[in-house]
Amino acid sequence: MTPAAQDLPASTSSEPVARIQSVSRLFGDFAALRNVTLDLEPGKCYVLLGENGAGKSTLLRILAGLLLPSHGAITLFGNSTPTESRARIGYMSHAPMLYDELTALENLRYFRSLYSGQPTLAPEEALAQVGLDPALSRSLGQYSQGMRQRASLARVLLSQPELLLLDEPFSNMDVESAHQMVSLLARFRAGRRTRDPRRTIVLTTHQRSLATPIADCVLTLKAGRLVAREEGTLS
Amino acid sequence: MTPAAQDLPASTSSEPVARIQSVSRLFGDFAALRNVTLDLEPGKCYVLLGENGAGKSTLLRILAGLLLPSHGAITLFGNSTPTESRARIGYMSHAPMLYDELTALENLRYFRSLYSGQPTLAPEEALAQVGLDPALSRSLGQYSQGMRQRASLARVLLSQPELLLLDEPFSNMDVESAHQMVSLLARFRAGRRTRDPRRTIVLTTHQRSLATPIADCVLTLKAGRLVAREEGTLS
Amino acid sequence: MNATPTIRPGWFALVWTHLRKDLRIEGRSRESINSMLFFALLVVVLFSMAFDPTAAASRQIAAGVLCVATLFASVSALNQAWAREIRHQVLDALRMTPSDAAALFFAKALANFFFVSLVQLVLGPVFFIFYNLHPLGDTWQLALVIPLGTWALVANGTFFAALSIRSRNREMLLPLILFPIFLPALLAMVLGVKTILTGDGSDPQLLWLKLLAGYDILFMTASLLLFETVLQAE
Amino acid sequence: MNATPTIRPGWFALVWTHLRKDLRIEGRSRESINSMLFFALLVVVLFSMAFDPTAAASRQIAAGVLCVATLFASVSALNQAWAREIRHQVLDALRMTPSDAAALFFAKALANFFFVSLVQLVLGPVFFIFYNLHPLGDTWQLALVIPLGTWALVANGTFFAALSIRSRNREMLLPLILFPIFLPALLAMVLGVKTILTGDGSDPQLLWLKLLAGYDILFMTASLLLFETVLQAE
Amino acid sequence: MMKKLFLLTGIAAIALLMSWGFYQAMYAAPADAAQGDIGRIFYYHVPHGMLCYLFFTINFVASLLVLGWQRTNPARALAADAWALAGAEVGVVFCSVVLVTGPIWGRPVWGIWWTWDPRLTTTLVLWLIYVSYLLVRRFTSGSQVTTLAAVLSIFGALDMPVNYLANRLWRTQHPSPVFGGDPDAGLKDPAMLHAFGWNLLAWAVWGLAVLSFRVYIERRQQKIQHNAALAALNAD
Ligand code: HEM
Ligand SMILES: Nc1ncnc2c1ncn2[C@@H]1O[C@H](COP(=O)(O)OP(=O)(O)OP(=O)(O)O)[C@@H](O)[C@H]1O
Ligand SMILES: Nc1ncnc2c1ncn2[C@@H]1O[C@H](COP(=O)(O)OP(=O)(O)OP(=O)(O)O)[C@@H](O)[C@H]1O
Ligand SMILES: [Mg+2]
Ligand SMILES: [Mg+2]
Repeated sequence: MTPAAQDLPASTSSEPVARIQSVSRLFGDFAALRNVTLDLEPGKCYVLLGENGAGKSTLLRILAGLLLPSHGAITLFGNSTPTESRARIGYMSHAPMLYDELTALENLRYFRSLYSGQPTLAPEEALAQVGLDPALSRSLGQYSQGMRQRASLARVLLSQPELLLLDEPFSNMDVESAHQMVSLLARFRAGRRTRDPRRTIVLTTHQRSLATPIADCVLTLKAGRLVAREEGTLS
Repeated sequence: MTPAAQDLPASTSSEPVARIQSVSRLFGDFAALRNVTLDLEPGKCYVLLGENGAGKSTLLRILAGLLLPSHGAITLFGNSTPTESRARIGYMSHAPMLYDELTALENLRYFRSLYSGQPTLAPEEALAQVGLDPALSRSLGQYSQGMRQRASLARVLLSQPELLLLDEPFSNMDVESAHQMVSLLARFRAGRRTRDPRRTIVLTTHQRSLATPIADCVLTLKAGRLVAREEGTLS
Repeated sequence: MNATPTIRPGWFALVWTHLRKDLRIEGRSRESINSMLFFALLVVVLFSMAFDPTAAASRQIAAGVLCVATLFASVSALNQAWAREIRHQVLDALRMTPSDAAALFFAKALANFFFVSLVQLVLGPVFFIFYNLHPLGDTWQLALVIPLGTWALVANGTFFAALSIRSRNREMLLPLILFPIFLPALLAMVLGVKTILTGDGSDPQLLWLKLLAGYDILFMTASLLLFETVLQAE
Repeated sequence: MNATPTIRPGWFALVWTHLRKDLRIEGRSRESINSMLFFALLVVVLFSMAFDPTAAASRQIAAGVLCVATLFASVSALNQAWAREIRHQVLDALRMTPSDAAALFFAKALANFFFVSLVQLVLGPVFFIFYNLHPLGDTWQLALVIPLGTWALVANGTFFAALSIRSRNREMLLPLILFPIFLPALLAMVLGVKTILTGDGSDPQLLWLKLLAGYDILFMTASLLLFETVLQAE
Repeated sequence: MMKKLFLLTGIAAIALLMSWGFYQAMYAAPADAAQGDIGRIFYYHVPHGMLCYLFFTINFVASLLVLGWQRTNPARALAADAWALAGAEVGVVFCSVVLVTGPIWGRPVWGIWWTWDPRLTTTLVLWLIYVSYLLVRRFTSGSQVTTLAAVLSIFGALDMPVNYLANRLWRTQHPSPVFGGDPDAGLKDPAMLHAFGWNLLAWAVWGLAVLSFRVYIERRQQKIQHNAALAALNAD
């Protein structure tokens, strides 16, 4: 249904990857996001900061098209129906989003076959990138918290998404691994060229220092509102 | 069944709170902990570091008496059957360990009544300590990740445990809150005196810098083995 | 096996603490009670559709339908009995408190008994209408047989639900353990109700009733004694 | 409603991908098939115990018991159908792939049909023994009526299981939605089986069979068309 | 070598005993006056019925030991657990034989395969309980399975006395007890008694042999796991 990624004209950097226009999201009568307006420019890495309950995860889920805004509009890749663009988005949440009963490799093979007609990484390659042994015969249910997180990241990398949404990707990782992840993300963003305009990243974290090496722009949410925006240095 | 905490003679600092003697824990034929020997001295704060899958959570669960060692012995408060000492231990895991359907206050009231015959904090007091509003009428299921973690900490503080086990207490907290937590823990350990020998803390974290202010001893696990032990400065 | 439950004065206060918590949670959403009601209703409709009882035969199978409907309606509720405790490891927190495990079990069983009985009270009249029943025996005995049978179901169900929650696919495991053990009580219940509905006087000594009472006492004792072991099984 | 499932050549490959994954997971533990088998056995025992069919009446109610037993045995399995996908938000990951939702649904329904049919094959003989049956009608028709009825059950069940998983107590919700919708098919199935078992020749034109087939086609089409919408419902 | 010889002799002895039992049942004993040759199924049905109590009792006692030793002596609890598992497995096999031979016998004698009388019902319940016991053991992983299975076994054992007493307390379609029932019951024909005794002995020896073998395998499995665990502990 969605045209394969390579057939698309590379988006020129003037046109935003995602355009969020005064988006609000209510749960019952509680407002998790209030009137957020934001354009995501291609090729940049955004870091979302904010206290617990500020609405970071909610914003990511809205970007992923898994949650609809209560008010406002969202345009992804110039397309206003979020379902159409999903194949070009990779979303990693708190949960691993993989089958407990299969090994990491089996999980990835399965997911790859759902991305037919689109260039993907080889599952072994994706696992190697995140530092998991593809030959590991234990099923995912027996992995530790951090190993699961890596497997989950591998799943996201598999489809080589143009927009990568990561919800606290470092939260359960040891410092060493977290640094590896950051440089992996940096490499991912670079793509084959020095800076691929088709690799945009949005990530949330509480460990600001970890993300600085790749952050182009730091956004701060507070009680559902976007209260600050600092352009970082280009790495 | 367990005698109330105040009836016990305050443990003299020579006698360890917990004595772990060459403890191993297997899951199937995978060794999550190997031959760990460790004495926890009263009134100290231990920080457990280690890569993902190193066995930190496993060690905490064994200390909490929720998991039995496959080999080796564990003595808590001079008692070798872990179930007997549980009331004197507070354990906080990745999961909130509270009912989603009740508010934080209702949850805490319920748990308090299960610690009858033992001095406890007032639920409102415990919530105030962790920075949650006791009057919040939303039920726990609607809290954000970090708010849940605070509520969970409040539950643990409620029973004023002599041994406090915290599994990644800061992992989903924003930096500001994490610092608040650390000073809260410092105050908790101090008790009414400058340093209460009946307040021992063990916590795991990947953010070493956060824990340094209160750490007396940093332990490093690697692939299930205790590979390093640095005595920190006394705060 | 140091699991002798100590039934001290505080024990019932503890039971009440647990029970109040369960009732409050249920009262807040009224989810399981509502769905149980509707489910039981569906089962009755389903059965009367599948069996199309002619007036004469209906009296014969009505007892069975009533009991089986209760059983199925309860199983789905019993499966949820400990779900809340499992969801975020609340059970681990409970295990760490110094309070008596048997009280926790007893409170849970009471809460479930309360819910199932409520469903039966609402469903009873519907049932009688659907099956064109007017009992010929001593109706008051129904007020003994049904609660006794329900207690057998609920107490065992609560116990085995706690036993099966540790396993991977627990929703499926509960009926697999519960049904075989509950079968004798079910049979006694069905036959007891049947005797009353048909009024054939085949059971002047209330044998089925006594059997049910004996079953209840026996299994309840075993459950109270063993619950601590089940809860603390690593 | 842009959800017209595009049945291209790749579509069946996709179905096979999903199906293989489900069979692999199941084959690894063989848990749900084993427990379903045992559960179905228990249900047959339970019903024949609760209804104690005398030889003459048994033929009348046997059809009902068979169908209802299948129904209950399946519901517990159907409830688990999407449990794996829900557990760690795998479903969200699936929603984000560009692959066709209808294929996912069809594969799940096929897997469930396979499991339920296996159970029926094993259980059939036991059932005949307990009820002392030897069918008087055209037995071969059973090989049509039962699979058609089962497919109605399984396809609807898979669809509504996907609908109900979002709710909090989903285990209870499924039967509440499924039963009312399945009732017509159940009735057709019961009457079809009954005609065959009693051999009363009351249905020379295989009316029940045709009804079942019609029901299957109608609901299957609706499910395939609407599944995308259900899956993508926020 | 000696061990092998011993084993072979044992197997030969059991085989011999069982063929002798078969000869006794099929040729030596007279056919039943009322039932004819189908009555010979008695020599299989009844010993299996009696022996399944034996194995379930073994399971029960072993389970009690598991619960008793669990905290104080885990190694011994593990050994008891092997006996409990083997007892349940062999018991289920014997009980299955009863449940298969019963209907085969009932069909010609009663005209029906099955009826819901107390003896038949409780036997089926007994079988179901122990099958569910085995299922629980398969579905639950980790060290908790030992405890949970032991608890379940205690509930299962509660059904055994009911099953035994079923045709003593109630009037049943199933024949009333031959042994330990009315004083005038019992096998009158000494040839029949003979055949019954030999078969009971043969099946008992056979069952116990299978049980021991099963325990041996389970213990070995445990030992292999233990060694694998030690290896895992000491690896790198
Ligand atoms: C149809 C299923 C049947 C089942 C489940 C069944 C079950 C049992 C069991 C469990 C026992 C052992 C009782 C004990 O040692 O106390 C037993 C014994 C016996 N069975 Fe059956 N039986 C069945 C059918 C039959 C039939 C059809 C006959 C013959 C007409 C029969 C004749 C006997 C006799 C004579 C004994 C020995 C009685 C005693 O010592 O209690 N059984 N049966
Ligand atoms: N399904 C829901 N129902 C009701 N309220 C919700 C729901 N999901 C989120 N919320 C509320 O929305 C607010 C924002 O939640 P969100 O998960 O986006 O926070 P967050 O910034 O990711 O916080 P954290 O850092 O703790 O993960 C919270 O107050 C939370 O209680
Ligand atoms: N129930 C279980 N079954 C099988 N293996 C397990 C189980 N629990 C833990 N493990 C394994 O034990 C090892 C240690 O796990 P543990 O959760 O203690 O790690 P951790 O140090 O807390 O890691 P993290 O920082 O990722 O939380 C991991 O390799 C994990 O796969
Ligand atoms: Mg979040
Ligand atoms: Mg951990």
